[in-house]
Amino acid sequence: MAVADRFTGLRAYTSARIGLGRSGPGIATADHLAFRAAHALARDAVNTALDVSVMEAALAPLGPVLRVESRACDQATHLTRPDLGRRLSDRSAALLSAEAPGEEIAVLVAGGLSALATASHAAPLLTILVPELRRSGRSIGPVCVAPRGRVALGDEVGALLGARLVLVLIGERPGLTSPDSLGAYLTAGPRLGRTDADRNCVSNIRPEGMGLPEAARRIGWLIRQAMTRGISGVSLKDESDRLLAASPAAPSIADTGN
Amino acid sequence: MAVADRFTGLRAYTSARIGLGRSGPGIATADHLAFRAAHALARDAVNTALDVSVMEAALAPLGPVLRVESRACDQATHLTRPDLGRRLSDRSAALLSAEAPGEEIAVLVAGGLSALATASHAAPLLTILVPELRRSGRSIGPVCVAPRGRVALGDEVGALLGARLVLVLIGERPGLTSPDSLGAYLTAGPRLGRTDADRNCVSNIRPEGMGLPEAARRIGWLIRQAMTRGISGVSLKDESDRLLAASPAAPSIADTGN
Amino acid sequence: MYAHAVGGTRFTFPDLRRLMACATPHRSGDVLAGLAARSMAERIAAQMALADLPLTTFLDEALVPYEADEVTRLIIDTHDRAAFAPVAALTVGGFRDWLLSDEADQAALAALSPGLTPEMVAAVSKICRIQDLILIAAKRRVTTRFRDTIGLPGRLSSRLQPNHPTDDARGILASIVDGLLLGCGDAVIGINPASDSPQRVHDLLSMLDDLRQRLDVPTQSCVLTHVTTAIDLMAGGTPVDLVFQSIGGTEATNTSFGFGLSILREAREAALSLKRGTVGTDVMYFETGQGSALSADAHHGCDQQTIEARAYAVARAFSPLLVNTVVGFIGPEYLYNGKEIIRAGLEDHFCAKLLGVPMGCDVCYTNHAEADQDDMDVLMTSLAAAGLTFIMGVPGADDVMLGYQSTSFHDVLALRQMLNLKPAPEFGAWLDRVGLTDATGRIRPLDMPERFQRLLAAA
Amino acid sequence: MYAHAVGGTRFTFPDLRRLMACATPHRSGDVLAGLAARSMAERIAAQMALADLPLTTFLDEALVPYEADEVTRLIIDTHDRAAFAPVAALTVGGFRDWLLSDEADQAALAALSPGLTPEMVAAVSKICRIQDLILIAAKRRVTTRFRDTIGLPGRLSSRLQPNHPTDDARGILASIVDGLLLGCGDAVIGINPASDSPQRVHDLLSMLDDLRQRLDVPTQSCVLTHVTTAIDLMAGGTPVDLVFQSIGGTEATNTSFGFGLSILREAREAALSLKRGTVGTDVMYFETGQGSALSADAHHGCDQQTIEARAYAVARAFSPLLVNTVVGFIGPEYLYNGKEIIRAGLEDHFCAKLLGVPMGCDVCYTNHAEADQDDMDVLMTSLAAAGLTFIMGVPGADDVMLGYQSTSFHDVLALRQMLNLKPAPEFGAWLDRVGLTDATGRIRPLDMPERFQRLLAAA
Ligand code: B12
Ligand code: B12
Repeated sequence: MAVADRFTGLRAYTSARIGLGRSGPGIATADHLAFRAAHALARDAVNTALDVSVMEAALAPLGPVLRVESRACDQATHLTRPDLGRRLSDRSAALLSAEAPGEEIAVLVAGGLSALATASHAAPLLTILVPELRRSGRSIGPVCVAPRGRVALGDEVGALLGARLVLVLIGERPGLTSPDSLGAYLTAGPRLGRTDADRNCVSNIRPEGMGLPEAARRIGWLIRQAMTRGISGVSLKDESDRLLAASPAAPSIADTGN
Repeated sequence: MAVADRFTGLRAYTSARIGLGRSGPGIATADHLAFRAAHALARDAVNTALDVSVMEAALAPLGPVLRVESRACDQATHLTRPDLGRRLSDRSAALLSAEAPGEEIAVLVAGGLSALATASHAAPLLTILVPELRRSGRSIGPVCVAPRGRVALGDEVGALLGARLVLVLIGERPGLTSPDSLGAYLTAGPRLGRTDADRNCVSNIRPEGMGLPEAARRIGWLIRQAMTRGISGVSLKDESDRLLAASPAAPSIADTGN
Repeated sequence: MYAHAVGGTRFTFPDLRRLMACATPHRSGDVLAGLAARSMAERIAAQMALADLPLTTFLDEALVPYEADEVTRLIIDTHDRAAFAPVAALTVGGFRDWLLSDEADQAALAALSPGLTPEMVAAVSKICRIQDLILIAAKRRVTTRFRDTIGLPGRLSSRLQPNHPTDDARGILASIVDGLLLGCGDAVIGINPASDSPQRVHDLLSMLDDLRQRLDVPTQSCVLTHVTTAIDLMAGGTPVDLVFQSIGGTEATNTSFGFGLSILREAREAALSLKRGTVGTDVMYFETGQGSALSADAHHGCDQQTIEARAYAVARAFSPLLVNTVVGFIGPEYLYNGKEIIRAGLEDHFCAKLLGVPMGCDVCYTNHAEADQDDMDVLMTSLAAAGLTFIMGVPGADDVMLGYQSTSFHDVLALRQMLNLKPAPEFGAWLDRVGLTDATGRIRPLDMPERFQRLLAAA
Repeated sequence: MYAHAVGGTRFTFPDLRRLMACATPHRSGDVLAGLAARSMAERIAAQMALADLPLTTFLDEALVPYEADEVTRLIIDTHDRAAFAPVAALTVGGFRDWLLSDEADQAALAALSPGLTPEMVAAVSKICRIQDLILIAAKRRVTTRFRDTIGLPGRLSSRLQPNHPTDDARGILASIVDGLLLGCGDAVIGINPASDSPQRVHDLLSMLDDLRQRLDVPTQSCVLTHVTTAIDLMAGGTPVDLVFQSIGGTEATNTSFGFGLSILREAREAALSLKRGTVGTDVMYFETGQGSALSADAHHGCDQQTIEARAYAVARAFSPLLVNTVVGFIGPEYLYNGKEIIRAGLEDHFCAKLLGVPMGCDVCYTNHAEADQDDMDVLMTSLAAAGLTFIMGVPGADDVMLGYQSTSFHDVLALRQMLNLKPAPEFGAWLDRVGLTDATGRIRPLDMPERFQRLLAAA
């Protein structure tokens, strides 16, 4: 326990399970059961669905919202059939085809693997990001909302809307300690058949992770670069840090002697 | 392989998987895959249901046949809910209550865990046993047939029919090499609440196990003893062997020297 | 009443029985009994409440009433308060921590055993993960003796199980020789007789005794007939090494099996009086397995694992040479699939060892369960890492009489190679002597030694 | 066309790809791909047909076309016929027998590796039971070196994985110190960066290098950024010990990951030129995992395990220090539950070792899979018995950035205690030197050694 106590101060810097109680090689009972409880709750969370009406209301101030559906008709199918989660239902495809194309940027908000993440952070994030992009002269289409969808669903959405770039905001799979983490994926020239090498990702977006303002800043930077240079993916590196006054320095580690 | 070959002759005496090919500590591929194949087939067999009409026809020559049902309404329920397999459905209980009581011996034929065993051996066995019991002056009620039932279902059947003893013929759980093994359980004074300590069992009845004639002889002996002494179960030992001219002797093992 | 909150929901448990049941990892038997937790959160809440419970609770509150059950009386009346002292102040959770600690070594655990009740060890097992069940059990060796020494560190013994659907002596002999050639049989050569005829059982026992003497193999034999049959046979002079009985954790279960504690006592006395052991006097062999009490409606509203642990209290009262849990034997109504069988096998072994019982395991499944050899491989590997006393050796793992899949002679060899384990020392010496082992102590006969050839030729 | 009968039914398989897929034990990814056997009988028929196939079939018939795929070209073009000779005449079934035999010892297996293709080892793994996967893999040690020696017999190393959702340096440092105090980190201290910003990656690498030097700990560090980012950083003078990349078993998978073999070659040259290793020059670290090819629709109609084995052929071409399969990482669409994850982890380890790859395993699962810590405990125990090279050490097994459960620092201690395993020798000596081990070599600090106290105080 003496050792564990040393970590008390450091717990401020990370939510990781450091300095756990130990007995022999084992994790002490209290921490062991806390882990099991977190797992029980996370298992329940996975099966929660996204409330689309609430999302629509939250997104309404930003402009028109379109409800779309992937081909995964329920949560169980969504979890085990990523192929279906990557394609629009026929009805949704028809709906988007009917939209007048023309806006540069398409946006898809999807439940992914954590409806909680999407419900909590997608609208606040877009509320920072969209006006800023508009200010910098970019046109943004209707925000599409899919209760169940995978990252690649954005390719079809962007293509049907005739956009030059698609931004997907999606719930990352929930961890024990990070149940509500949002991922942002952006793909220039969206169309069926794009691979993950063609996208950029900004991950771990949530208050205890990457804060929403910083996420908006990074996504904004990546979008502007992608639009300007006409590329996204591995060849586009996130160098938004360089714009900051000072990059976060390595921690000063006092000489520990020998 | 040299060692395995020594067993070739002995295979005549047992269906056990002796003298398997070996490599290092492992069972050689051919025998290993043969085992897997047997398991695949056994898994399919477990889910086969008893064809009651065929049973009825086969049993008809012995006298009236009654179709009964346990409370386990399908095979999956039967496998996981032994409690339901031990009780008659309301309809069947009513049917049996309506039967005129009076015969000394009740007989229940049930699928148990191997419908194949019941379908193959129950009727032939009864065809030897029933006439013989009748010859020795015992009266036998209608043969009840239950597609899904556990051993203890006989207690309720026997009680409702007012019998002094119930004989249950039931499919034993199928082994890889013994898919069709029949078990015979007999209980004196059948009534709800009897335990297995109150029964006797004759097991492994099938041509490659205990042959039908011998099984009939043993069951007959046990039934006569049980009826005479008014007991069954642990206090009634199967001493039918003593009646045989000679009991099977221990094998002569030649001196193996040192 | 007990209660604990998880994720903002408060769960309550009316009594200790229910708390124990809800704290048990999911298994079909407890669902069948209507006792299982209804959600993962409820299960963890029960585990948390259980972890906070003082161990002494189990001395004050009987799960199965003292008046109604001779097993409870046995447990309470033989409880050793002095031995219990080192952990008397702990909660169930604190007990887990202590068990994991370096303080809890072989000596401390052995001294503690008489102070533990089955309910205490069942409780702590429920809050253990499989890793704990392995690590802790591995620290507790239980050593027993009859004609060889079972349970020493670094050893893994095996029961040779040569069953035959008609008890045919030649068929059984063939299986025995096959097993001996593969280094199996040091725990016992034990036949389940297809028939319960005393004459048959006598013939088989005579045959086994004859064979053992001819081969001069330091092991013991057993025909797993009902204890009452064994008593009769011993009275008649049949050579009985070990007395067998299936046992359960409540008086009512044992009644349904046709015996009571006094019959076990009688049987043990009779077997001891034969003085057949050479290196020791442990003369009993018991089998157990989760589910039998519920099957006999004799579980008193307790979960099946707690009742199973109580069976070990029955066992230890009779200084058995061997006890084994036939873990997946009955079927999916009590342990549904490989996952449930694996967990149950490791719990059983853990509980038995803590109580001081020489635990082996029939690592097995039936064809109506959702399990396969892969599940058995991980279970037997985990058990061997946990210091399992013995496993079964059945020809090709397929028991042609009992209708289920167990472990093969080859599995025994595999575990010995995998974790560098040896058979019982006396038996190992015999294997060397008769030429069945190579320079590194492995079973590697290129050809069958002559004495076995002659044995088979004559059969 | 291939065919085999089981239980009177004849099953046919149109081509080798399909035969391999149907012979694979059940897993959700193959069902998703529409490639799985439709019944147990069909699966066994495929296994029987596969067992009869000569190993040379895999040299004559490419599962993924040579023309279309640089991974196939790598496999075929680097195949060593001379090394293959000892098994060239065998069928897949005969190969399994040979692998189990005493003849197949470390020396024979090491000599054979360059003669094996991933398809051959995938095929034989499909007809192996878990026991075989353990026994055979345990005979094949692959040893590699950078600043310490990884993979020696009797050793189990660990990657210290101190991830943080914002890459906060102090938070990461806290996790690293926690891990070092628990004896972890001898395989690598490896951070998955939350952000892909080159600046961030540079800062993290500098911090790691600084820490390593201050503590004088003989291990290597890595930030698991994309290989192209690592190349840029090395050019700019960032201290890169190991170059990381996720790899797959087809060119199309790797394209979807944004690299090709030539980029790996370039990265390796760059890392070698830094000459940072002290005891060796193995500079690459790869991760793999069943499902990624299918996820990228890059599987060419092959089952996921065969494609996974092909990723090891990619790995071995670059003499990696470390490779690990992140076995349950993606989710239930590829490996549904604990049973599937356990089997896959052991297959992956087996295949990699036979091919000569220093295989570790991220024993893990996500919250959408049907799995729990008990499943991980049996998998890690089985893998350790199989001679696994390294596992992950994540604080409390909960990765707060990647959102999944892996193994904890304590799990590493548990395995070492359970099977008497030690860390890499150089790292073990360091643990002794800095006072983290007790007389028996176990990690047992009663208090935190002073240098670590100062380190934490300053952070
Ligand atoms: C499963 C089983 C058990 C389980 C039963 C629990 C359960 N819920 O299933 C357990 C492990 C508890 C068990 C215990 C014993 N069993 Co048992 N068991 C079997 C087995 C392998 C399968 C039975 C089966 O498939 N039944 C069919 C299904 C459909 O019926 P069920 O209603 O689900 O099952 C009931 C019966 O099987 C019954 N039962 C089980 N064993 C026995 C034994 C006797 C003597 C009786 C009367 C009833 C009985 O218990 C079950 C629940 O009521 C058979 C072997 C075989 N090939 O059949 C041996 C077998 C029936 N058992 C046998 C024996 C000897 C015993 C024991 C007496 C051993 C001992 N010395 O203690 C004990 C106690 C039995 C008792 N009096 O209660 C012998 C009977 C020999 C004989 N001809 O008399 C058999 C043939 C195996 C053998 N050769 O050793 N057994
Ligand atoms: C699962 C996962 C993977 C899986 C994806 C396979 C699959 N079918 O899911 C595998 C193991 C293959 C993988 C690989 C890589 N990943 Co990844 N991955 C994740 C993880 C843990 C969860 C993603 C998730 O929940 N998605 C949500 C669901 C609903 O979407 P989905 O459609 O089912 O999943 C798709 C995306 O996740 C995408 N994807 C996965 N990783 C990456 C990485 C990048 C850069 C992109 C563009 C897309 C992408 O692949 C999936 C299939 O299309 C995240 C961490 C996190 N907290 O999110 C890291 C994460 C996204 N991955 C990351 C990285 C760096 C990689 C690699 C580039 C590592 C490498 N050096 O090779 C590779 C290659 C990625 C690529 N270009 O294809 C980083 C991204 C950092 C950043 N900000 O750019 C993350 C944040 C983790 C990290 N910090 O290391 N990954």
